[in-house]
Amino acid sequence: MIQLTAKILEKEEVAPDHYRLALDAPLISKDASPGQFVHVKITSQYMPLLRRPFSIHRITPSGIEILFRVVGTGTRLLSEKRQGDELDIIGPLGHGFKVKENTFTAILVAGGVGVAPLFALAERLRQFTEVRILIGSKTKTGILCLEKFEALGINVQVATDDGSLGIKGVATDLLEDFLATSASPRLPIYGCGPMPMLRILTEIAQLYSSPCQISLETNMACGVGACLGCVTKIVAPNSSSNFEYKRVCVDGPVFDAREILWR
Amino acid sequence: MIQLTAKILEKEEVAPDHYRLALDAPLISKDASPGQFVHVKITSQYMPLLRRPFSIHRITPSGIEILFRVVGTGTRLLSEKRQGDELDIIGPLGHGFKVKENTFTAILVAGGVGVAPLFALAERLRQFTEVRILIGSKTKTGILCLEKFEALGINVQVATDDGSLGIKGVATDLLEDFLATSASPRLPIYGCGPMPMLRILTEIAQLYSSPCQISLETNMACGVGACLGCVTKIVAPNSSSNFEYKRVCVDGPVFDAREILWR
Amino acid sequence: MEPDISVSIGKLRLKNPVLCASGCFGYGQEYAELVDLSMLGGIILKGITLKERQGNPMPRIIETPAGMLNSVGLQNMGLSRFLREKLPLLSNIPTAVIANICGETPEEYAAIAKELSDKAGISALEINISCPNVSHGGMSFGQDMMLTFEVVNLVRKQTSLPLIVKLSPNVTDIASIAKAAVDGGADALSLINTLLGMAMDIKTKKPYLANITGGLSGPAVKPVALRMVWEVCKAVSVPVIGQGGIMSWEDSLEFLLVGATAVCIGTANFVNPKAGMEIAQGIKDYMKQHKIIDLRKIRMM
Amino acid sequence: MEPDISVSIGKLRLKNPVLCASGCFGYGQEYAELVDLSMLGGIILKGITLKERQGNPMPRIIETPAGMLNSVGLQNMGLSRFLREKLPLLSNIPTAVIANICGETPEEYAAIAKELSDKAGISALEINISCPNVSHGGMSFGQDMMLTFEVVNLVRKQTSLPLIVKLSPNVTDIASIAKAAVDGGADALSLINTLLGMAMDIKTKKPYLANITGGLSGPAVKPVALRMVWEVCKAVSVPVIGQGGIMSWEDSLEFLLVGATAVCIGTANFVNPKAGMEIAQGIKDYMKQHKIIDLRKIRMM
Ligand SMILES: Cc1cc2nc3c(=O)[nH]c(=O)nc-3n(C[C@H](O)[C@H](O)[C@H](O)COP(=O)(O)OP(=O)(O)OC[C@H]3O[C@@H](n4cnc5c(N)ncnc54)[C@H](O)[C@@H]3O)c2cc1C
Ligand SMILES: Cc1cc2nc3c(=O)[nH]c(=O)nc-3n(C[C@H](O)[C@H](O)[C@H](O)COP(=O)(O)OP(=O)(O)OC[C@H]3O[C@@H](n4cnc5c(N)ncnc54)[C@H](O)[C@@H]3O)c2cc1C
Ligand SMILES: Cc1cc2nc3c(=O)[nH]c(=O)nc-3n(C[C@H](O)[C@H](O)[C@H](O)COP(=O)(O)O)c2cc1C
Ligand SMILES: Cc1cc2nc3c(=O)[nH]c(=O)nc-3n(C[C@H](O)[C@H](O)[C@H](O)COP(=O)(O)O)c2cc1C
Ligand code: FES
Ligand code: FES
Repeated sequence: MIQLTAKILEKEEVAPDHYRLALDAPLISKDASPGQFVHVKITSQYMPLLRRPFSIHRITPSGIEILFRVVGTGTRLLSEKRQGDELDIIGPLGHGFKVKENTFTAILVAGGVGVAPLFALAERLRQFTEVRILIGSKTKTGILCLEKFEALGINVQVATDDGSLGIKGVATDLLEDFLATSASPRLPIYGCGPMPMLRILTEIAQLYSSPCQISLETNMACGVGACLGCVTKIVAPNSSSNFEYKRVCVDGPVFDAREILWR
Repeated sequence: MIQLTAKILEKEEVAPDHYRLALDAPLISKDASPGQFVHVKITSQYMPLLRRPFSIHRITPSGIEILFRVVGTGTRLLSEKRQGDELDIIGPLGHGFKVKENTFTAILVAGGVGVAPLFALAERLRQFTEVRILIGSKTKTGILCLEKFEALGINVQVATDDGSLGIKGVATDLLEDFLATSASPRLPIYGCGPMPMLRILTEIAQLYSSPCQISLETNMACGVGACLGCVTKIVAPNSSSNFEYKRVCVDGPVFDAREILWR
Repeated sequence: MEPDISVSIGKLRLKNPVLCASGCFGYGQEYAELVDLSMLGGIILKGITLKERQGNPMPRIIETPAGMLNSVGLQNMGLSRFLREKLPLLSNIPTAVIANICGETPEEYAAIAKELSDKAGISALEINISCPNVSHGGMSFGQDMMLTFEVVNLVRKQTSLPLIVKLSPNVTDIASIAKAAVDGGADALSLINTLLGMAMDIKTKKPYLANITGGLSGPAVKPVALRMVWEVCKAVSVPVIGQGGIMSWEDSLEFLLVGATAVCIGTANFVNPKAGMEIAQGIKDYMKQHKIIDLRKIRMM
Repeated sequence: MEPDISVSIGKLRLKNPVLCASGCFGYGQEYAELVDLSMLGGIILKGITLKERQGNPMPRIIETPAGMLNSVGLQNMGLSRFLREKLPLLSNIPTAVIANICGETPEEYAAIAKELSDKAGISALEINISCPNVSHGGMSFGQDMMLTFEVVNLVRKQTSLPLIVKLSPNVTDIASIAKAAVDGGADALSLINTLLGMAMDIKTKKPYLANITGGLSGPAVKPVALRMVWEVCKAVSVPVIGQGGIMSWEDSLEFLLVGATAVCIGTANFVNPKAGMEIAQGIKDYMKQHKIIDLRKIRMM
């Protein structure tokens, strides 16, 4: 974990309202693993005040990449940065995906910009196993990184709500279809996307007894475990309330799906 | 008085930390007179929150110009604008300089960026009278618009604290010298600059019985007379306290120097 | 079909729930060249006192992070000059005009209220028991339940105009002050006035404001304002006029959601004189888009 | 010559006047990889309660204009786990460590204070009678003179550690609460804790925070904080630790100018973990540049 000023090496609008930034941060990338994130100060001013967390999208020798969607003021201002501009970032933060080397096919399931951490994960996993990714989005322009995954030799399947690309449906439909027809049991599943999707994902994984890791998002202040602002409910049989609050920033953002208390 | 979105037609760094912007605002310039100001919203964000007032530096058919010095966040952000960017401005505001057509030499006295309104004034005055301008600043880089005044055929004299240009001294030294040696009495004086300079200016003018108008600066919120934030002390013999607070934004920014209560 | 966004504040009917706040819109005329006053729900005039007040020394305003401090100190021409010089102009204002009054004693409040009560051009009274910038009266009344009751009760006896009581946020328990105001006879409550604040100039080592402290307003205070409006709306059943940091129709909606009947636009006028108009239009558009016919239907819970 | 910027808070000597605020710096370890802890004047730990507390439901934080709301609700492991799991690590922290404690009853405060008083690694106690995010105890103690006195007095009897009392800004008259705390035996006062605030999500029509209200901190509150610190410094003669929106050494200087002996850095840590270090250095540089030898000499008036 280090705080540094990273130059923007590349900026690309990968889709409407979706941007990829490559950041000059070798001191972060050398320790980074897929599923971890960086905490970005977008302006030196007090609005937006807090840093914004973004998953590490790619880990390269020269630094890291992030992939983000414009949703509010912070991401809008970030999208207005140019190549050569500098960002104050802290990283790598949090616990990433746990990777077992001796698995067969790994199944990655992404909703929208949830592909962001899964690309770094895919790059790692494909070194020793077969990887498939199932990507869902509202419409085809929201299906990101398709060619990039394919270029890695990864099997990509797509679902869109409106059927404009791939099947008409959601990413978890693709997962159910795949698991229902797959010969090998307990294939490991890795997911990132909106909470409702992750919840269904968790149920499907449980049904097929697949180990499942998911990356969560909650509002963060510190990003390092100090403020207790980013908690999520984690099953805790020994607690009187049946759950405890754990910090997404340091205890996650990647959790074993079985740990999550879905309300 | 109108609120409009004005495009920046030209931007020039006239000296270190000093900028000139030409704004596309014919609807403002058509009603503007020298000494009036515009109230500028620098960003659409909440920091800086308030508008910033700037004297009208030039009045042209296509709009107005402002000339400003970077002193804090607002002016720094303004200096980072580019040609083509747009600014939300209100103007023309306030009461400008009163100009009598039948005077002989008019003497303009500027401290630093106080030349800003005096240039518009000079352009007006020279249409019917001889104009001299006395400009003072800390050092020669702070002497602005020298060539521009000379190009108008206006006699310019310069004073700098460090003697790097013109005499070593202040603008009011130049004024004293000039009045002491001038044959014509009661030459009208027009001043703009820091308060201590304006105070001395006022004393000198009184000594020589010269009519003297000065342009004041106070912190402003509304700029239109509604908030009572921008007041200055005006001599009021009938008031029990000997003064009343008047609004610089609408009752000024140009006042007859004799009206001002200097503390 | 245009949604109806008129609201009632006691007997007073406003064409829309957006008022311009006292001290932030002068006497209406100041902004008349920039704003279509007929698009506003109403205008609350600069505070009026019995005697003329010079106000506080200068400087009186300074910007702070996402806010501003002011220590105007209720500079105004006093009641009699107001009646002579400003009142005649008010009838031309094409929206509701509310007078904001402030006294050094409960009796002063009552005297001003009485005087203004039969005057054409004034639709309601807002009594300011919350001005932080005066040394006598002002905020001290609004910081004490008994005094609040006393002032409101006395004024109530002098006027049949809709009576709005403007509360100070500089209190431990705003709900109990609100209740005292209602018990005293308030038809509506208005909050928050400014939070008492201060800023130092490290160059001069002196306070930026000559008066040392001033009232904080603008976006910075919005979370505090919203919380207090919510607390007051739960505690009383009279209409509440929410304010504090409203810059946009979205901000206004937050106040309406927690129970406010109307909103006041203060500091935003300085930033964008058209804020009030635009907010009124924004609320209307929102209702249209979401097919909401009755403004009261947008409350939370 | 390096200026001496050490300060005294009661018996406690701090190497510089910059502390990291409770709840904003964890137990020190969280930031150890990013911050040279030895450059800080001290660290105030996350609030400790007698029993473990789960804290409030999520979401717990939301950004506001130049500020943030939090409703963490004092999530912590409770006193006994703290003693077991965290206390042993504190001795490694190369600066003063202050424990922040909170109870539901005066007796709980006293019990925690007693337990922590003979423990190596803890240099002082800060008693939090100002947490706005808990339903019992917390802020309610800090909103009442009598209760303030009672809590402080009871704790005082249990500890000879320097005792700092952390005050709530959500009160009508902070100076009288401050005096009550001093009368109760406080060696120093610390203020402001967060202002109670709220934010609504107009999309869901619900409050952003699951707990509805939360504590406002960050630059937005600085003017209010500074005013209250000034008021308290005038009212008491014990050292005051100023806080609320400090982001830079310039901000810190404003608090020192109105009379604070030290400052606390809260929200700024989230924005820039090095804020505390940089501010300590900034104050030192300022003193060097202005040839100020004694920090107390920079007060206004
Ligand atoms: C560990 C982690 C990894 C993330 N990785 C990515 C990524 O790779 N690509 C991407 O596009 N987005 C990612 N997000 C979400 C991203 O942080 C938010 O979209 C962003 O903070 C929104 O900021 P804003 O100012 O544009 O939005 P606003 O809505 O204006 O933000 C207001 C506040 O809410 C917070 N907030 C809003 N949405 C989210 C959210 N979804 N998650 C957490 N906080 C939020 C902001 O941080 C801010 O504090 C990640 C979030 C987390 C927690
Ligand atoms: C009628 C009028 C005409 C002016 N004309 C010019 C001009 O032509 N050229 C020029 O360079 N400057 C001019 N000024 C001063 C200019 O408005 C300030 O320099 C500017 O507002 C500073 O903003 P800032 O954010 O950079 O500084 P900051 O110090 O960060 O501003 C903080 C607050 O103080 C106010 N403020 C700071 N300095 C001044 C000042 N000198 N006068 C008024 N308010 C101030 C700001 O408006 C803001 O509200 C004029 C001021 C007035 C009142
Ligand atoms: C410059 C200024 C002057 C004010 N004068 C008055 C006043 O005379 N009477 C009053 O009741 N409130 C006065 N207020 C308070 C406002 O009416 C409003 O309640 C407050 O500013 C909060 O709203 P805002 O954040 O939208 O500005 C004044 C506020 C400002 C900024
Ligand atoms: C996330 C968060 C948690 C906090 N937790 C505590 C706490 O446990 N005990 C306490 O006394 N103050 C707590 N505070 C208040 C801070 O210590 C500080 O007094 C306040 O935030 C104002 O300072 P700032 O504006 O610099 O943040 C907390 C503040 C924040 C933002
Ligand atoms: S963001 Fe502060 S603990 Fe996770
Ligand atoms: S700036 Fe508002 S009255 Fe002059």
